[in-house]
Amino acid sequence: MAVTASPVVGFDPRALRARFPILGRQVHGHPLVYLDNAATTQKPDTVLAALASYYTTSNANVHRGVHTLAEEATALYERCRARVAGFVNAPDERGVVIVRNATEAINLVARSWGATLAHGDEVLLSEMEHHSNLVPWIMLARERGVTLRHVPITADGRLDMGAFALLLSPRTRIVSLTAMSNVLGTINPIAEIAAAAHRVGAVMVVDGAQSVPHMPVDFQALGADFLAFSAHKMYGPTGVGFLVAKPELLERMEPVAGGGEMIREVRLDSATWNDIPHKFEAGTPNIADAAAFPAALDLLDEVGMPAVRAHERDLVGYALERLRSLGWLQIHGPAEADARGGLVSFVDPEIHPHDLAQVLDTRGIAVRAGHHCAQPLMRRLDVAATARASFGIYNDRDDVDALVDGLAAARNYFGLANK
Amino acid sequence: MAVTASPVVGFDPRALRARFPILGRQVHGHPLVYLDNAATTQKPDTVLAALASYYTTSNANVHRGVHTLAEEATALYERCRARVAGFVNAPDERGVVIVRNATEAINLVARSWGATLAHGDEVLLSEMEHHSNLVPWIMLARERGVTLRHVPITADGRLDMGAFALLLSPRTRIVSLTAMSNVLGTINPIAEIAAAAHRVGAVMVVDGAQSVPHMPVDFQALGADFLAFSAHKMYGPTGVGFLVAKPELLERMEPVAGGGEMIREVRLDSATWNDIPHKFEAGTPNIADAAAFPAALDLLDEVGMPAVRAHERDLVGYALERLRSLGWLQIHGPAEADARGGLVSFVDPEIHPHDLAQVLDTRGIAVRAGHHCAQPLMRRLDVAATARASFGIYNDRDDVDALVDGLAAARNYFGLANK
Amino acid sequence: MVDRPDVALDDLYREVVMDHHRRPRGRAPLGRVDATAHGFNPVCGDEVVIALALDGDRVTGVQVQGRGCAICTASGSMMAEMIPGHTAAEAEATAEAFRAVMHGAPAPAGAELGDLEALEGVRKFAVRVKCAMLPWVTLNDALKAWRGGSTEATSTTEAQEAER
Amino acid sequence: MVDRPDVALDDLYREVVMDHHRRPRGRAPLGRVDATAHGFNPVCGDEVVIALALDGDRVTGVQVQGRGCAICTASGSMMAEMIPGHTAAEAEATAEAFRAVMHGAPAPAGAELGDLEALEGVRKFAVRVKCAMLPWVTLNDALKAWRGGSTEATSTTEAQEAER
Ligand SMILES: Cc1ncc(COP(=O)(O)O)c(C=O)c1O
Ligand SMILES: Cc1ncc(COP(=O)(O)O)c(C=O)c1O
Repeated sequence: MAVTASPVVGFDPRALRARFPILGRQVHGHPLVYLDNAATTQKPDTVLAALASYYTTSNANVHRGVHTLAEEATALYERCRARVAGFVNAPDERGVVIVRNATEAINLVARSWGATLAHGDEVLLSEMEHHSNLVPWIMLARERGVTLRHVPITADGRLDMGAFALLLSPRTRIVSLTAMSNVLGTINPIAEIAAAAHRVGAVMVVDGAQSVPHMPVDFQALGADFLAFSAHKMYGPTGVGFLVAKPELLERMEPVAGGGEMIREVRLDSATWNDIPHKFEAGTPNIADAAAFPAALDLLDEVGMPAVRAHERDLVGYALERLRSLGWLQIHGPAEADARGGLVSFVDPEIHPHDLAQVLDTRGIAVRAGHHCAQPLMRRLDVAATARASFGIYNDRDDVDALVDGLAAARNYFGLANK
Repeated sequence: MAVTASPVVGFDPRALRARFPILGRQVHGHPLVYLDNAATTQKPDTVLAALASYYTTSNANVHRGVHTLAEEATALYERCRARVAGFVNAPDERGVVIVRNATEAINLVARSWGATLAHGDEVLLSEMEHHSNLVPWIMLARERGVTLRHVPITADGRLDMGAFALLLSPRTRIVSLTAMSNVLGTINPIAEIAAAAHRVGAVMVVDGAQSVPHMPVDFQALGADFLAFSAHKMYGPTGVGFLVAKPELLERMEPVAGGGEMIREVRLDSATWNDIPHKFEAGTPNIADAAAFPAALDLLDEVGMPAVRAHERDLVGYALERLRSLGWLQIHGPAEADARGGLVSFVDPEIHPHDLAQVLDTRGIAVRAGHHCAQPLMRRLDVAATARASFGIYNDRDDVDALVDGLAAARNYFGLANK
Repeated sequence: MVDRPDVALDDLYREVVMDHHRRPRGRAPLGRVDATAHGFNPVCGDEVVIALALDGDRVTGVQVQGRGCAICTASGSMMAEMIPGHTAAEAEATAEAFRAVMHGAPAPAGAELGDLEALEGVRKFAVRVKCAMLPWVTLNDALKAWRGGSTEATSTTEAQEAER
Repeated sequence: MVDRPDVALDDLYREVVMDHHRRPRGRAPLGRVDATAHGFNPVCGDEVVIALALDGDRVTGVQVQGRGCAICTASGSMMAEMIPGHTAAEAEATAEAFRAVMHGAPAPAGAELGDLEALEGVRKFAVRVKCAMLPWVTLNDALKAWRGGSTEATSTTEAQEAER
C-alpha cells in the first residue's frame, strides 16, 4: 500500500523530514509517526538554529537600549512582526500584536473590544468552537450581560448557514468563528460570513489557529477584523502567537495589561499608552521565540501555502478513503476532502479513544485522544471523546497506512473481529 | 587595576563565562562587556542545550495527550513548576503559575485579586516602582475607584519607613513593592513590610524581578502572599515568568483568561474552572522555554545564591568606589553596598546618558540609558534619564574597570575635562 | 528527554484488567441508593457515576455507570466487586492505598488490593493514572457526601487528584 | 544576527553636530508666541518644547527648550537656525525631507537640508533616529495646532514617528 509521496504536489514530504530532527526519533522501538499536528507541530532545524543564533549573538531586551545587542534584538523582534504581516497580508504591521498564543489573542479581543458591548448585545459563535473561542466569551457574558448565540452544525459537520442567517441580527456585535475546525476539519466560509457580519455592523473575529498553518490565508481578502493564531502550530516555537487586526480598531481599544513597553508617559496616578501595537505588549516580550519564528515562515513560503494545502487535502482524502474502508469506524466531519483541512476524527465504537491512542503509541504513532478542547461539540456529536489524526507538511501516505494498520492491530489486541 | 576574580566568593566569574556563548562575541572590535543584566541576562549553554533537546526529542502539546511525546512534554513542563517552587521555597507547587514575565504575574494579581477591592480601598506602592508595578494598579484604580498611595523615598534612595507606617492603614488592602529597585539598587525590607501589611489585613505582593535572580529569596520566610519574577532576568529563556502565591489565595481568585487547559467542564453558555494553578494558564503554554528553564536554576544552585549575592555585593561595592573616585558623576541610590543589589545608576552632568551609552557601546560595553521603566522615579530624582550598569554572575572587577575607563574616554571624546 | 523505561502494552492491559473491562461488574441498579457521586475527567471527557447503598456504615451495594476507557472501566469494575461488605472507612483506606500505588509509593502495610494489583502497570503511564483513579475519587466523593448527610456529590476532583 | 555595518562614533557626532550640541541656537525666549508644542520621547524620557512666532504663514522665530541628548539638542538647534524666514509649508517640507533621510530614503529633490545633512550618520543608529526626529515631530505638532487655530499642542507622537 506504500506510496512514496503525495502525487499531487510539487514537494516531497519525506525529503522535508530530514529538516525536522525529532522525526528521526524512535518511539517504543518504532520510527515516530507524528499525527498530532493540530495540537502542535514539530520544528525544523532552521527554527532551532535561529533560536540558538539569537541567544548566542544578539540576546538583549528590546525597544529601549542604545547598545548594539539591544538594537539587534529589537530589529529581530520587529522583523517577526513584519514577516507575519506579510504572511497573512495584514493591512499594516502596526496591526500585528505579538502575544503568547491564539488563546491570548482571542481573550484580548473579548476583553478589550468586548468592553464596548452592553447588556442585550449579542456575540455569535458556533457549536464547533474550541474552548479558546468559547470561554473568553462566556467570561464576557458573565461580566457584561452580553448574550451568546451559537450557529448549530449540520449532520455532516458543517456550519448550518441557514441558521446563521437567522441568528445574525442588528444585535450581533461580534461574530467569532473558527476558520477550520480542529475536530471536524471543516473549513468554514469565512469571507461570506464576514461580509454578512459587516452588513449588520458586527466585527468579524477569525480563529485561525488551524487555518493559518494549513492553507493560504489572506486577512484582507477574508474581510476579517481580527485574526488569531499560534506560532507553535505552524512549525514555530511555543510561546508566541499573534493577533492580527485592522489598525483602526486597535487604535480604539484599551490595553488589557499594564507595564513596561506599553506606556508613553507614566505618573504615579496616571498613564498614557504607547502607540499600537506596543500598547498591547506589556513587559518584556518573548523576544527569542519571536526572533526565531520567521524561519518557520520561510519554510512555509518555500513550500508554498497552496502546495501545503494541496498536499494535506490529498492526505486527508486518502485517509478518509482508507479509514472508511476499514468498515468499523465512525468518522466525523464532512465527507469530501475538499471541505476539510488535513485532519480526521474518528471513533472505534468498541475501543475507547484513549485505549486506541495507547495501542498506536506502542507502534510509534502519535494521535490525540480526548475532547480536543471542544466539549460542547463532543456533546453535540454524542461522544465522550474521539481519536484524531492530524497532518503536517512532513506526513505522507505511508503515515496514513501506518495508522490504518495500527487501528486494525488494536482490534486484534483487544480481541475484536476486524470486519 | 585588573583583578582577576571577586576575592570574596567561592567561584570564578571568568571561568563561568565560558558557559555563556554570547560572551565570546566581539562588539565593534572589542570583547563584549555586558553590563545590562537588570534588563535581561545572557543564557548558559545548558539552557540552550535543554531548549534544543526539548525540540529535538520531546516536543508535543501538554496535559491532554496519551502518546509518548505528550507525556514527556508534560513531565518536562511540570518539572519547571516543581523546580521553581523549590527554588523560592514556595509552600506548594500548586502555588506556581507559569506566565510570560513578571509583568503578567503582577497584572494577574491586580486584575484577579484586585477585583475583590472596592471604592475607597487602598493599594500601597512606592515611588521607586517599575512601570510593571505601577500601571496595573493605575488600571485597577480607574476601573474600581481604588485609591493608590505611594511610599516616598529618602534622599539616599531608600523607602521612607516612617512614611510607610503612616500610609499603611486598615483601608490598605494590598501592599505591592519591589524587593530590589532596578534603578537605585535598593534592597527593601520586605519581611518587615509584609508583617506590617498582614497586621492591617492586607496582602503582600512582592515584585521579585530583580531580587530573585540576585539573592536568596524564600517566599515563606518573606511572608509574601504573591511573588512575581521573570526567567529571562535569571539566565533563563525569554517568554517565561512566574507568579508564586499562597495556594489558598489562588483558590479564591477568578481566572483572567479563558480557553484550553484552564477549564474543567465547558458548555456553550457556562464553564467551570480547572484546579489551581492550571485555571490561570489558558491555552498552549510556552512549553519549550519552561522545559529549558530548570537548566538555569541548576546553574544558580551550583554557584549558590548566597555566593551570587556575595559576588554581586562585592562588585557593586567596587563599582561605587571607582565611580565615586572619578569625581564628576552623580550616583543614585544608597551609599553602602550592603544596602543594594548589583547595579548602579549614574549621570554625567555634562553628557546625556544616551550619548554616554553610545560611546561605551563603541568600546563593546553594554549599559542601559533611559528611564528604566521608572518615569515617576526619574521625576523624583529630577533627571530625564540615567545610565545604569548592572551585574551578573559572569561579571568581574575587570568589567568595572572597563566601564570606568569608558566613562573617562567619553569625557575626552566630548572635549570635557577629566577632573 | 524524560527517563521512561520502555513499556509493553501488556503491562497496562493485563489479563485481569481486560477481563474486568470486557465484563464490568456492578452495572446493575441498586435496590436503594444512599449516596451518589458524579466524576468527570476533564482531560478526556470520561464520566463515572457511582451509586452506593449503605447499612449503618457498611457498604452493601455499589453501582458503577458511565463511559470510560478500558482502564477506567476495569478499575470501576474491581471496585464494585471489592467494596460491598466493607465499611466506609475501609473503602476509603482502599482508595488511599490504591492512590499511593498509582503514584509510585508502596502499598501501605496490610492493604488488600486484590484485583487492583493488576492495575499496578498503569503507573508507568502518567496520563492513564487519572483513568484508573476516576472511580475511586468519585467513590470518595460519594462517601464524603454521605458522611455530610447529603446523598449526592457532583464535584469532579479527578484532575486535582491525578495532578499530584 | 542582524547585518549592521560597523560604525564609527564620528559618523554620529560629526563636527557640525557637536558644535550645535555645545552651543545650541534658539534658546532665547521669543517676543511673542503664536504656537507651542511639547514633545516627549517615551524611550528615554527626553523632552522638547518648541515655541513659534509667525507673521502670516511665515515663521519669524523659533525657541527650542528641553532636555535631550547631543543628537536631539543639535537637531533642535539646527531647526532653530534654519526655520525662521520660511513659510509653515516650507518648514513642514523640511521636516518631511529630514524624516525621509532619517529613514534611509534619499532627500526629496530640491530639499535644502543645510546643517541637517551632518545628522545623516544617525540613520545607522536605529534608536537614535528618534532623538534626531523629536524636535521636528514637535515642530509639526506646533504647526498643526496653529493651523487648527489653537496655540498649543501636547501630543507626543515621536514614538509613532520613529517606529515606522
Ligand atoms: C481551532 C483552535 N482554536 C484555538 C486553539 C488554541 O490554540 P493555543 O492553545 O495555541 O492558544 C486551537 C488549538 O488548540 C485550535 O485548534
Ligand atoms: C523591578 C522590576 N519589576 C518588573 C520588571 C518587569 O519585568 P518583565 O519585563 O520581565 O515583565 C522589571 C524588569 O524590567 C523590573 O526591573
